[in-house]
Formats: sequence, C-alpha cells, structure tokens
Amino acid sequence: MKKFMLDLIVKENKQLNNQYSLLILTSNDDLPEMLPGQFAEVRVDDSPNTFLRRPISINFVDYTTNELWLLVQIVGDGTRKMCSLKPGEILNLILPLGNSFSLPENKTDQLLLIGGGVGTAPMLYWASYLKNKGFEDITVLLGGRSIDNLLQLEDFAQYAKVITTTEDATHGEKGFVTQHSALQTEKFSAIYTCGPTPMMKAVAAYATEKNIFCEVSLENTMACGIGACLCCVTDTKKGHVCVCTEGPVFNITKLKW
Amino acid sequence: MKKFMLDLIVKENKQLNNQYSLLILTSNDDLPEMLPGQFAEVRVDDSPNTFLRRPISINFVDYTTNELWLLVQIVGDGTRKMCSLKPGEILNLILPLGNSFSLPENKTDQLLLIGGGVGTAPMLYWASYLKNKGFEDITVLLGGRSIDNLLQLEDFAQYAKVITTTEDATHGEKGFVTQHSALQTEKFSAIYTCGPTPMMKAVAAYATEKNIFCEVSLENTMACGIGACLCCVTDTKKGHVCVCTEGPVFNITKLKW
Amino acid sequence: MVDLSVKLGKLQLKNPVMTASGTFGYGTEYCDFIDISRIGGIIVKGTTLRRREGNPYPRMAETPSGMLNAVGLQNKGVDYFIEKINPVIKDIDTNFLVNVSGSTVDDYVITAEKINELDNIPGIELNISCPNVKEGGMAFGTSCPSAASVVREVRKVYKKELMVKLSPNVTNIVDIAQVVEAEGADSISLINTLLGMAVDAEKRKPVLSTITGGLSGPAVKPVALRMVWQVAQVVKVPVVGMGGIMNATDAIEFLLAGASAVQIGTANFIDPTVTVKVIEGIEEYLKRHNFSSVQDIIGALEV
Amino acid sequence: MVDLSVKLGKLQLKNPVMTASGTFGYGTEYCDFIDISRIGGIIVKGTTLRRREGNPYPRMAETPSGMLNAVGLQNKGVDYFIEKINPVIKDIDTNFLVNVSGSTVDDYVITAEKINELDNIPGIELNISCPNVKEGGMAFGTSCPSAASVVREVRKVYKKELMVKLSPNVTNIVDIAQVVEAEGADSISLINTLLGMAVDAEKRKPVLSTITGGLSGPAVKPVALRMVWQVAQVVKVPVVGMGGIMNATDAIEFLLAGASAVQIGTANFIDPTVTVKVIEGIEEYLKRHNFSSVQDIIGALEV
Ligand SMILES: Cc1cc2nc3c(=O)[nH]c(=O)nc-3n(C[C@H](O)[C@H](O)[C@H](O)COP(=O)(O)OP(=O)(O)OC[C@H]3O[C@@H](n4cnc5c(N)ncnc54)[C@H](O)[C@@H]3O)c2cc1C
Ligand SMILES: Cc1cc2nc3c(=O)[nH]c(=O)nc-3n(C[C@H](O)[C@H](O)[C@H](O)COP(=O)(O)OP(=O)(O)OC[C@H]3O[C@@H](n4cnc5c(N)ncnc54)[C@H](O)[C@@H]3O)c2cc1C
Ligand SMILES: Cc1cc2nc3c(=O)[nH]c(=O)nc-3n(C[C@H](O)[C@H](O)[C@H](O)COP(=O)(O)O)c2cc1C
Ligand SMILES: Cc1cc2nc3c(=O)[nH]c(=O)nc-3n(C[C@H](O)[C@H](O)[C@H](O)COP(=O)(O)O)c2cc1C
Ligand code: FES
Ligand code: FES
Repeated sequence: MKKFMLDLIVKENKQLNNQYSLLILTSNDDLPEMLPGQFAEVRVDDSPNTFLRRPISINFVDYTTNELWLLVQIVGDGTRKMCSLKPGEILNLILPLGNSFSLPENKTDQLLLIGGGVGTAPMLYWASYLKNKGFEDITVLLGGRSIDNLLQLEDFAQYAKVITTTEDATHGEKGFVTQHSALQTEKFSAIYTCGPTPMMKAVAAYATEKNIFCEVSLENTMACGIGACLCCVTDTKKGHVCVCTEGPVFNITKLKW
Repeated sequence: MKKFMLDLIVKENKQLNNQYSLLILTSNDDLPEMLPGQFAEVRVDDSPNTFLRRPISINFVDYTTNELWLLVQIVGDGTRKMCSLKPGEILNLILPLGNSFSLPENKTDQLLLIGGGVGTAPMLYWASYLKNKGFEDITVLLGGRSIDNLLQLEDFAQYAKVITTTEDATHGEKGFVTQHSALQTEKFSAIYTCGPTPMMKAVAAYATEKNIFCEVSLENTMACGIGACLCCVTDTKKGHVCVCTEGPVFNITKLKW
Repeated sequence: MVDLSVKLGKLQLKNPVMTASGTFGYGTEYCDFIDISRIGGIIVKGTTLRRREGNPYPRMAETPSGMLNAVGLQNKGVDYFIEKINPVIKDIDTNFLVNVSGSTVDDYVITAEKINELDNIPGIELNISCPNVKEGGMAFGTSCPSAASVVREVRKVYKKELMVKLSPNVTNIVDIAQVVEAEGADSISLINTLLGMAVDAEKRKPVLSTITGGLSGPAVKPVALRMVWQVAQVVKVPVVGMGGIMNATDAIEFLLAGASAVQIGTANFIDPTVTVKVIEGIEEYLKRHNFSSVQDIIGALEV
Repeated sequence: MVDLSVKLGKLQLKNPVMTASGTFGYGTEYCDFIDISRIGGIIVKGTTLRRREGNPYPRMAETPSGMLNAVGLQNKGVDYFIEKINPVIKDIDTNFLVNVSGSTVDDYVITAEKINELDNIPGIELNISCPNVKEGGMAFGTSCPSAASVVREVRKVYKKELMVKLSPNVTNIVDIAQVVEAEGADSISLINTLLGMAVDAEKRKPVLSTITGGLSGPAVKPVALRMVWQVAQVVKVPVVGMGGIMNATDAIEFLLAGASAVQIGTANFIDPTVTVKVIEGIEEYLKRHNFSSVQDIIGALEV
C-alpha cells in the first residue's frame, strides 16, 4: 500500500477523560485507504522533548465524512501535546503503516476482539470493518483497571456485542479480560487482541490451549515506522523482524511466546 | 537589586505589525522594582530550537496597573513564540537584570534618547522615568528603515518631544538618525542610545566629537544573564566585562570604540 | 541555474546530498515519498560478509535532540545484497554505495572484493566505526594501526571509490584521517555515531539491550562540524560530512566547514522527504547569495 | 525521612547535588534565587595561577539541546580568589571546592599549594579537561602520561579532597580514569565539555571567536552517562557525574549508572533554582520507591 506524509486538520479533540483524547482529523483531500491494524507516525511539533515521531493506531476511518480518528492516551510529553491540539490545528502524519488484521474465512465465524486500555484503539476500526464485510458474530471484550479505562463503549456497540472487565469491578465483570466468563462459555473461532504485553500473552496462552486462531498487535520502540532503521524488531521463530513492516499484527504461532 | 524568577501572566499581546509585538504582562503580586535600561531573561517554552532564555529589555513598567511591557521583534524561533503568546498564558522571567541609565544632573539638561529599530525598547521606560523625575527637556529620536520600524510613537509623545528618521522617507527626515537636523541645531547635554551597533557607534562618534555625555545599551550573546557564565563579555578599557552585570548600559568613554 | 554537482574522488554526484547508512534502508523504503533518483548518492545499510541477526531489542532510545541506536548491523549478508537487492536498485539513476563492515580484516576484504564485481555500484563506504558490535567495527576506527591495516588491505582489492567512515569516539580524529588517506582512501566520511547510553530511572535499567548505543541526530551536530572542519583542514581527499543534519542550513554549515558532500541520517525518520528539501534549500541559498556553483561554498568558512 | 548524605572521598556532602564549575560563579550570584547552603557542594569557577582575560567574544553559541562556550578560563587568579572571594563565601554552610586549571604542571602545583592553605576549602577539582585554552587544560586530560604527571605532582602538595575532572574527548575514558586513580585522586568527576563547533551559514563564519568551543547541556547527556558508567565499573574511588542534568530524573540516571554525586551546570542558566528542585526530586524518588538512603541507588542499575 502506498504511504503518504500528510498534513491533516484537527476537526475535533474530544477529551474522553483526563487521560484519553479522541482526535478527529480530516483533510481537504480524500483520505487514503487504510486497513484495520495499521498505524500512523505522528510528528509532534513544539514539544522540546519529542524528537521522533510517535506511532499511533488507526482508531477509525469514516470515508463518508472523510474522518480519521486517533485515540490517544497521555503517557509523556508527545502524547500530552497531541491531546491538547485544538480544532483547526494541523497534525503531520505518515500513514498507513504496517500490516493489518487477517479477515476470517466464514461470515459466521465467532469472532472475539480483546482490547486492554488504549490497546482498544485499533479494535474499533476492525470491528466496524468486519461488520461492514458482513461478519455477523462479533464480540468485543474490553478490559481496564477501572471504568475510566474502558473507552468508546458506545461506538463499539454499533458493530459488536460488548462485554467488559475491570479490576475494581466498576464496570462489567471483576478481574482481567482473560478471566471473563465468556472465555469459558463461548467457542470463539478467532481472537484479535491489542493491549499491554502481559494481557496479550495471557490471551495468547488461552488461544494456544484452546487451539484458536489468534492475532496480537505488538508495540515496540520505533524510529522510522517504514522499515528503514531496523530499530523495532521483535524476536520471532524466523529471527528478528520489524514490527513496523511485518507487524504490528502477528499471528501468535510466529512469535516465540 | 534583588533578582526574581517570576511567572507573569500575559494580559495582552498587541501585534504592532507582522514583525513586532508588545507583550503586556501582569502578576497577582506586586511587580518588583525595575530601573530603565534593565532587562529580563525570558524562558521560552514549547520551542524545540530555543534552549536558553532570551534577553529582552524592560520596555515599560506601570506600577499603578501592575504592568510590565516587553517590546519584541521576531527574528527567530524564540521571539516568534513570544510574539504568539495569548492572553492568560504564563511567561517565566528572571528580572530585573543589569545596570541602568544614569540620571542626569540638572532638571533642565537637554536630553536626547536615540532608538533604532527594536532598540527603542528600553527608551520608553527611560523617557517616562525621566519625565516623572521632573526632567523638562527630553527629545526622543527614533530611526528605522521604514515607518514600520518606528515603534510606540504615541507612547513616547506623552513624555518627550519625538523626532524621527526613516531611510525611505516614509516618516520624519530621510536618512539615518545621526543625519537628523536636530543634531546640528540643538545642543544636547546627554545622549542615551540603543539600537544596531553601527548606529550606536555613529552616535558615539558624534557625542565624542561634541564632547557630550553618552551612554549606549549593548547587546551580546547571553547564557545566564546574572554574571555566572562569563559568556557575554565586551571589551572595555578595563578588559573583558560582562554585559549582563556591568552593562547593558555603558558610558562610551569606557568602551574601546 | 546553479551547478550543484560535486566530484567526490572517483565519483561524480549530481548534488552533494547523500543518505547515511542504516537510516535509508536500500532506498526503496522511501520511494512512496520522494523520487530517490534526485538524491546525489545513497549509502545502503551496513553489509557484512555473513548474515547478522543484530542485537536484541530494545534497540532504540530517544534522547534530547537525538536518538541512540543499537541495531548491531542486522543484515542478510553481502551475497543476499548481490542476489536480491542489487537487481532491484540497479536501474535507479543515482549512486548506490555499499556500507561495508566486518569483524576481521579478511571479512572486509572478501566483502569488498565481491562488491567490486558489481558494475552498477561505483563505490563502498568502509565502516570502521560502528559502535554497536563487539568484535569489529569501531575498534578498527579508534586506533591508527588498525585503521591503516584494514584500509590498506581493502584498497588492494577494491578499485572503485573507497570512502572510509570514521568514528568520532577518538582523541584525535586528524591522526586517523591522515592514516586512512595515506593508505589510499578516495574520500573520508564522518561522523559515525557517538557512543552513548540511556537509563530508565523508574525501571532502574538501561534502556538498550546492549546498555550502550550510538548517538545520532542534532545533538551531535556541533561535534560533527568540529571534526569535519579539523579533518578538512589537513587531508587532500574530499570529506563527506554528517551528523545531525536536519535541513539545508545544517547541510550548508558542513559544506562551509569543508565537506564536499553531506549525508543525512536520522532526519529521514522525522521527514522522509528531507533529502529533497535539503537539495532545494542548498540551491536556493546559492542563488540568494549569488553563487553559481556549490563548489564556491565548500570550505568557504571565513576564519 | 530519607538520608541524602554521601561520602565523597574525604568529603561528606549533605546531599549528592553539586554545581559544575564555570556555571555557578562563586555561588553568590544565585543567592537571590535559592539558599545556596542547601546544595551539597559548590565548585567555583576555573581558577588559574595568574589572572586570565579569557577569549574574545563571541563566546557562546546555542546548539540543539545544548550550548557551546569558549570562555577560556577568564578569572582573576588564585590570589584574588584567596583575598577577595574566599572571605565572602567562608561562612556559607556548604562545601566550596576550587576548580584548578593550569598551562604547566608547575602552575597546577603552585595553585593547589595555595588553596591547600585555606581552612574552609575542603577540596579542589583538578581541571585537566578545559577545551577552551590552547596551552593547557585539555591536553593534560587526553593522554595517560600527562594526566598521570599532573595528578602525581599535585597530590604531593595537596592534602585534602583531590577530585580530578576528566575530558570526554578521548578514545578510552577508562584508561585515563585508572591512571588518575593510581596517582592518588580521591574522586573523579566527569564529563567536562565535548569539543564542538558552530557555523553561521548566512555570515559564512564560525559563531565563536575561537572557532571551536565546549559543548554542554542535555545534548551530551547520553555520552556523559556512558562514560560515568564505564568509569564507575572499574575505579574504586567515588565518581561524580555530570553532563546535561536538567532535573531530578536526569540526576538519578547518573546515580544509578554509578555516580556517588552529580554536578549541575548549564541547567542553572535556564532555571537558577534547579539545584534545589533536583535535591527535592531525588528525595521524592527515594520515598516513592521506598529507599531509606540515596546510597541505595548509587550504581544500582540492573544490567
Ligand atoms: C504500533 C503502535 C501503535 C500505537 N498506538 C497507540 C494508540 O493508538 N494510542 C496511544 O495512545 N498510544 C499508542 N501507542 C503507544 C504510543 O506510541 C506511545 O505511548 C507514545 O509514543 C509515547 O510518547 P510520549 O512522548 O507521550 O511518551 P514518552 O515520554 O516518549 O514515553 C513515555 C512512555 O512511553 C514509551 N514510549 C516512548 N516512545 C515510544 C514508542 N515510539 N513506541 C512505544 N513506546 C514508546 C516509553 O518507553 C515510556 O515508558 C502505539 C505504539 C505502537 C508501537
Ligand atoms: C540586553 C538585551 C536586551 C534585548 N532587548 C530586546 C528587546 O527588548 N526586544 C527584542 O525584540 N529583542 C531584544 N534583544 C535581542 C533578543 O534577545 C534576540 O533577538 C533574541 O534572543 C533572539 O532569539 P530568537 O530565538 O528569536 O532568535 P535566534 O533564532 O536565536 O537567533 C536569531 C538572531 O538573533 C541572534 N541572537 C540569538 N540569541 C541571542 C542572544 N541571547 N542575545 C543576542 N542576540 C541573540 C542570533 O545571532 C541570530 O542572528 C535584546 C538582547 C539583549 C542582549
Ligand atoms: C538506526 C541507525 C542505524 C545506523 N546504521 C549504520 C550502519 O549500518 N553503518 C554505518 O556506517 N552507520 C550507521 N549509522 C550511522 C549513520 O550512518 C550516521 O553516521 C549517524 O547516524 C550520524 O548522522 P545523523 O545524525 O544524520 O543520523 C546508523 C545510524 C542510525 C540512526
Ligand atoms: C559557560 C561554561 C563555563 C565552564 N567553565 C568551566 C571551568 O572553568 N572549569 C571546568 O572544569 N569546567 C567548566 N565548564 C564545564 C562544566 O563544569 C561541565 O563540566 C559541563 O558544562 C557539563 O555539564 P552540564 O551539561 O551540566 O553543563 C564550563 C561550562 C560552561 C557551560
Ligand atoms: S521503526 Fe524503523 S524499521 Fe521499524
Ligand atoms: S550572560 Fe552569563 S555572565 Fe553574562
């Protein structure tokens, strides 16, 4: 897929709570094609401690309104600056980067999308994409420390059945995503997950045990995002591969997990 | 004089034209005492190319309204950022720094203040200060390439007789400040000047020839502004001295000009 | 029209802007963003005799105005380059130079010999300065005798442009440059990365798997400029300057300090179109200052 | 309550935060902003046997996340320090160390002898690393024999804390550190500035009157951390780390890498209260991580 460096316009910055913002970007030109699971490298201007671009997942794309959504969690100066952008300001992005989630084979497959914290970001676009392609049985399982870490629940509800866990029992079942009762009661045919590594490893262990197809979206420290610097490798059964080009989505059978 | 590091509040940012802004700063506490000729070291936040503070003259202080004025010319990233500050934003300053202009002896002395370009900055406070101290005969001579470079004419008019030169004859007499007819017709007893070095040197040559008391306000590259780094020296008859502590105001007889 | 072309030893470049090894892949990674044939020269990523897996991750740490990398010369070996990469880049109209690394002098020599056979590759950049591999690389570039021996042996087998890339992690860069010149280098490029380190205070661990790594980006520009200037004062062969170039002004600073050409590395990560912008910016500068050729500003610093 | 005190050779510091020579004047310049007696130690500006006018201006250039200086050890000489400055700082309750520079070994020795007589000065920092003066300074710090000779001779006459400050402009910092330790240094501080250069592209001139100058600030932090870590691995005497420390996190990184104390330089220019903030930040970090003493984190990097 052709990559672009684009100046997009901030249409709206919805501060979901003091940790998360949803940036709605648009452009005077048509947005390029992007796939679920891909990400953008965002240039953060006017931030002295942010030298390199920051990788941020494609949260949602609406071609009818020409909107690209980014869901950003404040963890440092770069994300803080992004979350304080005002409507009308310009954000420079390189996109779309990386591979994408794999389409399941049968429209009737029972699909589970698991997101932890800001790891839900790529899942919204994936859920909507699956729904649009005619998949019928989509469950989204979101987990977080507390209700504040469960994001975009209403958006997800348009495309999927939504179930949740929180560690403090403020929403859904109490505990971690891997402890959700649905994992015991349902027979999923494919699992897609993104979130903290321990969570993804637990999900992968579950999938391996049950012999379920499973893709995880990995994070890594990135400098270029386009396969030029070799800084973002992860260790696979085939050796070191770049997360920015051969990932971020990996089938767990390829990893040394 | 005691120095302070203060967070001041931007009350107003008057964009005089596309090159100059007048920043009106205020504080919830009383502003400290400052003298004409002194300067502040301004910290510029969110500007990746601005690592050190920037020295900016005290343009005007109004203790009744608790206002400090800074007149800033955009020359690079630091000054550009200052000139784009919005009301309510915070600016961190160290002040007051350096020495000040010397009070003349007699209230009837014929005083000439010469400013070139943004070098007029310290002159406004000096003119108002002199007027308040009861000096009666104050002339301010402002020069610039064009009318756009003549700043705060109306403010000056409250305290002094204002005469001007422009190189393109868009305001006042055509030419450089040192070519103004007043220098031929009037007998000044003291001259104070700030502006580009070639201008100040020409003024100093005039003063030396006519044997007139003359003080110049020098610029230099500064790192600390408080006499700690020894980066800002100028060569005087007594050797290297720091412009930030023994200046910025120098009597021309002390310089090797 | 201003003349941007420069002669670099045995090479003729259409303009003095090249890309730095390890930061521009094989060039093709950037084809979506720019016409890479506009670039004066492309130094492909560090190539060794045998395939190398590189260092474990994490391999990167951001630092003030710069970054540390500990890639460790991950590459599939020179034969892979010859068989798989070279056919792809063959017809792109710019100079592709291969950056050659090794753990022993023999490694360097055999790799260089193989590349000498490739008609479309007009030169190599001998990397005697990689701080990220234990056995080789930097060790060669930090002492005169070892730098001399590797250049001498490679020169015997390599007939085309032999550019030698120096390490900045030395007491006296001039000594190394003179030795390398004496052994027959056609040009000298510098600087490779400065050896640095990053610590995660919260985790109380080094950020990089290798503890130390190579520092690049604007943070190193003052050191790079100083070394380029020092070397350009004493050697007769052309010098290629790099280290923290982010824009045309930075590139011009290196040219003024004595570099006949520049390489751009880390900046490509932030702006994949930076090379073309720098070429255009140099042209604009020359016009504005009424120079007819980039030659007029090379080493033109008034001291 | 956490214990911030550290032992530094013959010195006892109330906390591990000192100020770096040449950036904090004689301390008194900062009295309007902070209570300087809260600082663990103050290294006063570079002092030489005879008065020095320093270099011509311009002496300063801003660089990405850093600055170059070419002050050139401007000072009024050791006798002036003894007569005019020492009486003023005498009663301030912190450790004042004098940073001693010289052009010859004799210069160093005589200056150190004179300072040895001052009861209130518990130590000197021997600057064998100033890149800004032609004759001396850095030359001593960039070769083992010359570093050895100056430390040896000064050690003979100087009885109190002898801290030796190393130059980062060397191929092998560990060699120099070991030699300096062997000759009797009580502690080792590093890094002094990296030799760098700035060019004004529009004027086609160097920015500094001396062409090259010393680079400091966050830009050098990765190099400084690496060298502190390398040196702390091999020497037994305490190491004092510096280079680009802007906040408590930076300081903690140096402590974790093996520094027993840190010095803060350039950061004072941007925030004259930074020293106190760093002291408070270290205390806060120790509490948050349940350490009872700063000793617990010195060299505690898990590698
Ligand atoms: C493929 C991918 C997709 C991502 N998608 C999203 C998303 O949709 N929304 C979101 O909020 N975050 C996302 N992240 C994480 C996001 O990139 C980091 O949070 C961000 O780079 C931190 O920048 P900062 O300047 O705010 O923090 P910093 O001050 O730089 O660092 C804060 C913390 O973030 C870590 N970090 C710094 N840089 C990176 C980097 N380049 N990659 C990974 N971690 C880093 C640091 O180790 C540190 O612990 C994604 C990361 C990757 C690799
Ligand atoms: C005592 C004093 C008082 C001043 N008063 C005013 C004032 O009232 N209003 C005003 O607009 N300007 C004033 N200046 C000049 C002002 O400090 C510089 O224009 C400013 O620092 C430039 O910062 P920048 O980031 O915008 O430009 P940069 O991108 O840093 O540089 C642009 C140009 O400014 C020069 N410059 C950079 N830093 C300094 C520095 N620290 N000192 C001097 N020149 C520098 C550079 O050489 C370059 O030519 C004063 C300077 C001094 C020394
Ligand atoms: C991620 C990365 C990988 C690098 N790999 C190599 C390499 O393989 N061979 C080499 O000679 N230099 C390598 N370098 C060094 C660069 O070519 C260049 O010398 C250095 O980065 C300084 O230039 P810059 O500041 O413009 O990046 C690498 C640099 C980076 C950042
Ligand atoms: C303006 C200036 C003057 C300096 N003068 C001296 C000096 O006289 N003696 C010395 O040993 N180091 C001197 N240094 C080096 C500092 O003490 C310190 O080693 C260096 O700046 C790195 O620390 P920093 O990045 O915190 O500034 C000077 C540094 C600066 C910026
Ligand atoms: S981030 Fe550069 S190769 Fe992946
Ligand atoms: S700016 Fe530091 S002494 Fe004047």
